[in-house]
Amino acid sequence: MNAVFYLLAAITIAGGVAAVMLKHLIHSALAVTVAFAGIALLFLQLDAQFVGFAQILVYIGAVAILIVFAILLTHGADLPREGVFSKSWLAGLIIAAGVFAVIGWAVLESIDAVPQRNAVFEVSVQKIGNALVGRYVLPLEIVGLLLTAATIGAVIVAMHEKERPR
Amino acid sequence: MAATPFFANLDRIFILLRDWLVGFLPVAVRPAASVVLGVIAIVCVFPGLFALTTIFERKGLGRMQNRLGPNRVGPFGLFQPVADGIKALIKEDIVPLSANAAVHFLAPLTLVVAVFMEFAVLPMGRNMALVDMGSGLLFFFAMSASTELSVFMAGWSSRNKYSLLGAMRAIAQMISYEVVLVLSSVSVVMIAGSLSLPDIVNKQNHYTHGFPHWYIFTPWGFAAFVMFAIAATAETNRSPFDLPEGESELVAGYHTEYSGFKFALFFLGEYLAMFSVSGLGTTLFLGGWSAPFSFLTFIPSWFWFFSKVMLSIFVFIWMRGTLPRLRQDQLMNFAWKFVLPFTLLDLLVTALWRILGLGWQRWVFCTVILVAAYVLMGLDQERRRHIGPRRYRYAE
Amino acid sequence: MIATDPLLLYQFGNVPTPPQAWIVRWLWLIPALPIFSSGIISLLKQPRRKLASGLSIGSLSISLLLSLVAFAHVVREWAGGFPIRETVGFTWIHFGTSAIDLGWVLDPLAAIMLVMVSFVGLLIFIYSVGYMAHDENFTRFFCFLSLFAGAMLGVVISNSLLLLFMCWEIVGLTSYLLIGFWYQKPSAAAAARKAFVTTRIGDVLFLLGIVWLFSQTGTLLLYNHGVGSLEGLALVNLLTSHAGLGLSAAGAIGLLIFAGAVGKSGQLPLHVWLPDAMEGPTPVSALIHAATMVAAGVFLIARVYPLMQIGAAPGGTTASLTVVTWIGTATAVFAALIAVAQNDIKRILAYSTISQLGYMMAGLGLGGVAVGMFHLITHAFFKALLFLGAGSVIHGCHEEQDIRRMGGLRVDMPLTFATYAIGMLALCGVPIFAGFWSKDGILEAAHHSTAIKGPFYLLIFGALLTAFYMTRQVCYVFFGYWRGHGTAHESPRVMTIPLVILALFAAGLGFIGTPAWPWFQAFLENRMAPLSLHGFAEPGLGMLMLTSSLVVFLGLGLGWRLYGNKSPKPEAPDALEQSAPWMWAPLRDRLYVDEFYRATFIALYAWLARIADWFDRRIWGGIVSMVVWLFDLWAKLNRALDVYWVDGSFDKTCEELSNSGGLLARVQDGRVQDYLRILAVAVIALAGILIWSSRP
Amino acid sequence: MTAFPSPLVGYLLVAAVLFAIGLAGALIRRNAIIVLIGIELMLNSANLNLIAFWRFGPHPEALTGMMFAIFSIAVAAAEAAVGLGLVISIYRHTNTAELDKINRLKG
Repeated sequence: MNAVFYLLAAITIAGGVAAVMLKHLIHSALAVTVAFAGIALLFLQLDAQFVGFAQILVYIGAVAILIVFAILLTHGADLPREGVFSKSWLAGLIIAAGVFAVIGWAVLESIDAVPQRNAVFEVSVQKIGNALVGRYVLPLEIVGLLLTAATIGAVIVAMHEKERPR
Repeated sequence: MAATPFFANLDRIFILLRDWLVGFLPVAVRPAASVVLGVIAIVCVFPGLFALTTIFERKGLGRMQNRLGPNRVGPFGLFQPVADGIKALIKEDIVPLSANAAVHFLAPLTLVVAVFMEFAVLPMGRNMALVDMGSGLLFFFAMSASTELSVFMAGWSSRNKYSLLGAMRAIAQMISYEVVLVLSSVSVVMIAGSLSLPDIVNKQNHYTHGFPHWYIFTPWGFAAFVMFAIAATAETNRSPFDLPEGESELVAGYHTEYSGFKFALFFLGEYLAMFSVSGLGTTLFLGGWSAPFSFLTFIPSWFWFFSKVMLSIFVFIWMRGTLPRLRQDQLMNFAWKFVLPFTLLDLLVTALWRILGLGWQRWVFCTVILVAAYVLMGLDQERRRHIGPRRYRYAE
Repeated sequence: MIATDPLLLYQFGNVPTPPQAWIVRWLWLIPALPIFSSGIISLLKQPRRKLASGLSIGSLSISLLLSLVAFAHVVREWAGGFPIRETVGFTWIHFGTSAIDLGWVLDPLAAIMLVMVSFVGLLIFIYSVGYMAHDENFTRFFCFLSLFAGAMLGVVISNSLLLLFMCWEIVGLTSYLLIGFWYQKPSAAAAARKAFVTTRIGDVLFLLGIVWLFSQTGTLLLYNHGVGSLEGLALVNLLTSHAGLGLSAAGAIGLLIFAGAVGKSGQLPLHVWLPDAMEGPTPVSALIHAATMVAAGVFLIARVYPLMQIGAAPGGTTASLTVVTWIGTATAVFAALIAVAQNDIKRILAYSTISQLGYMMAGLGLGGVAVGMFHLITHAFFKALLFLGAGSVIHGCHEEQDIRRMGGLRVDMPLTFATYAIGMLALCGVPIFAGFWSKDGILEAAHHSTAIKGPFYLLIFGALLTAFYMTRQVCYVFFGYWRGHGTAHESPRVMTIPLVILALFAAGLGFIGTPAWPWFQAFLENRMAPLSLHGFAEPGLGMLMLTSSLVVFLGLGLGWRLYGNKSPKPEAPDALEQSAPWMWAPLRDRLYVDEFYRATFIALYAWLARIADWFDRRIWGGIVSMVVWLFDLWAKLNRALDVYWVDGSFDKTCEELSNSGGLLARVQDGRVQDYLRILAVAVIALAGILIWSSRP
Repeated sequence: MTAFPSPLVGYLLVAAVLFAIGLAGALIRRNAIIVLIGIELMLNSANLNLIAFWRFGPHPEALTGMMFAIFSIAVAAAEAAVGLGLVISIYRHTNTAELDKINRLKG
């Protein structure tokens, strides 16, 4: 526990809150990017270099871009007249708070049981690679299949429908 | 040829300089101070190089187009960048009224910062990488992927249709070619077995009969390098892939609404991206800081690195002087129907190269497969080329 | 990849692997190239004929070149006194603690077969270009043919029974596809099915043998530097474990594997598919059903010969080898008998093939690998020659296959006649032709066998019959005058050139295995072969050769006496039928084997099927219809109840239900966020309960 | 600064907060894209948990948590692509990306 952690946690949470609360969708998207970056930095703080950079590459480099593209393609940049929050926003907020309470409760309940290992485990990219094509090769294949399916699916879903003859 | 102490010291001169400077400080802050010094060096050297390159480019382009280029400021116009810099600094900073001021302000900053980060992992000489990360290559790509968002921020916040269109084009193009950029680098990773850039250079720093083991001198490496070069050109929005700022269509693309120092930052970011991607290409395929012949190893490693980078920059400029601009659909078709499949095939060929082990067979097989694929795919592209109405499916 | 030289391994223990000749490491290319080209051809469209045939011929030519290099390599090692069996292995699948290894082997057996298969195959490929020129499915034909050649070469080089079995099954599949190539003909489709099912019977037993062998030895590699299943300790263990019926495990496994060979090589009693297989195009008959695939059975026995031979006293024999001998002998005579009374030119050759395969099996059983394999190689050449000649004849006579409707072709088709005659002489075993030396080797082995004498006399009788039926066929086809329709014409160059090449080999190939210079036998058995005329001076050999030549000439004379230059009308009864009708009828009807199968096995199956059908209809069907009736009754009762009693109250209930349903439906309102909200509430509840209940 | 008995608890609480924020975003906003953003946040907080447990857990050499995080990132990318594709497609059909107005399966 040190200052860096608190700083990063603050940035991440602030980014998340801003993403959820900001009226403007593009601002939300940019704010969520901050949250993504914060999480990536938290990963680095946890000595998970590879995952951290992968997080930046995937989330900031791809998902954030996808989100802004989607916003522009759905004309989401224009503010809606009815307001941005749904009618039942209060219930949603209460439920989210409830979930947080339950998770926090669970964490604090198990404070004595949580592991205490502090030694740093050096993980090299080679080890990750070997694990990926060794013990985890089946999940890797499945993820490959999933990504292929998702690519094709996304293209088909977002493709123009052929104009029907009238 | 054994390196004499003089040349060895020359090779390490920057490291020695740093250690000397750090030596004045208390022990506790020395590690931090040496990092700071490295950062300062990068932040100073590359913008300087940028200034040099602008004049170099303008003069060179002038030669190619049979004109003189700038020749008013200083001898042979050499102080032109200084004049330009001063002009950019003192110009009025105009922000459009309807622009989203905060985002408009942040866009060039994040761009330049992300691009500067890329230099952190490049080994610019023997033991001259600022940080030797295990996953340095991934870091590089993570940073270069972050620049896309800055481009979007610039384009969107300007509230200008040309800016937005330019940004969308740029992002579509960068995403398309980034895939190729990453995949063509992966083939190097497969052979080198490391994501660490200094490691990759060390793997190439061997000589047989005086010739280096650079990856460009293998069939897969050559193919990957060509694909990498194409993707790098597109990634940096350079001609012939400079549609995002095609001035005849879009005024100037996503930085239309920028002026003064912010514009200069974009300009700087663009050239820095060019340097960094050249540096990466040099590191991955051209042996980084290693000398081209074993009898030249006495020359300092940083000299080789920077000469190779400058050589790539010259190729960039040369292409700009030679090739006309592509159309958006051509660009996309080229990326997805030729470059990407070929890069994927090259990955397979790299795997084959690795499986076949030492021997003459792998040279024959890999070369034959790649050449055959290139010819067949080229013929296919040639056949599909037809003149007809344009279809814009990606930007509307 | 495991790549070690066994000799060095023995000397120094686990030494760093010495370099292996590149041809051994790249041996897999030989089968891989044709298979690869087959894959490419399968993607081609129908009109790309040139490309298809070019691809398959080109790939097989490269395979042939590589095979020659491999052969030269083995010969060089042999001449230099180095170990001549080199293997390359790799692990295919791990499961638990055991693994399945695959691999290939280069030894004299494989080298010879490689050269033979690729060479004969190449000639037949070239021939097919002419023969199939007008077929609309030309590309498909070459696709199958290439696949076959690749798989057959795979059988030859595999060092693992599993790999061998895979290739073996691909070979069977392509055989099926090619027999049924003209599937529009019902007879072709039926023949393909028959071939597939019949060989499957043998293959199931073969697979059992493989599994048994794996469970006994824990490896499927045949040779693996002393720990393969055919080497050293594994073999001894197999010999000492008993399998019942007085057989050792080695013998029983050997017999199971032999069952596979019986199916593939058309041995009695599974020979019935081979004559029918002649429905396929003639090049297919030549390549698959004469020269290579059917010989795969013989090759398989030669490959696992140690399994059969282990436990035999010097000069003695084992139970499994005796079985092989007797089945081979019986097949040889039996098929020769049937061949005497057939009228279809290809069918005669088919029975002749069965008969010769019987000779090979008998040779394996009596005299060892070299004797059987020598006959296999010579037979491959002259039988391919005969089949291609027959194809040329059929082509020239406008697809006529009945020998009674031919005649006098020696004038119209001189080249075909000359080559066919050479093939026929080689098959009959006329001295100095290839068949003479190889058949003589088998007879000599039979003569020397001290344990059993029966096969010798039977095989001599078979030789007589062979000469007789071949003379009969040649007389019908090439002598007399033309009895068919239209005019016959000589075939194109692309078909006759392979004939000439094959004829050269059919005439001269025997000289690599004469008693004076038994190079072939020595090569296979890894000893030196001096050239000395003393080979002929072996006691009894001269006598034996004289006897067999006499028998052959007797057969030739008999045939000429009955059929020479007669040209009977196509409808007229056969000369033999006139002189011995009681013998003719059963022979013409192929000794009723098909009828016997139809009356027994097939009838049994039909009967079982009928019983099952009856059960279905009567017993199960009856039960089902009773249940149906009961339900029907129940439904009728219910309906009455409903209409008169329940409906009123039910309507009311429905109304209530619909109202409450409407209430519930409000939960499912199509709003995603509401679902998510409910989900989250449920999570809170469940997690709360969980934590609460797990509190200490 | 030892507010927590173990650093792990700090990371877990940050993850919990992020998860709650993501859930809140998914529940209270009307725009489908924000809902997707919220879901991404939740996935990220789960990743944070995985990595934190990997870092402080007893068997880091097995790399289990890290592998889970890597796969989770890959799956999340696929999810984002398909999800946003769906949103765009729905927008084309109904001309809105507001979830309140999209409550019918019929287009």
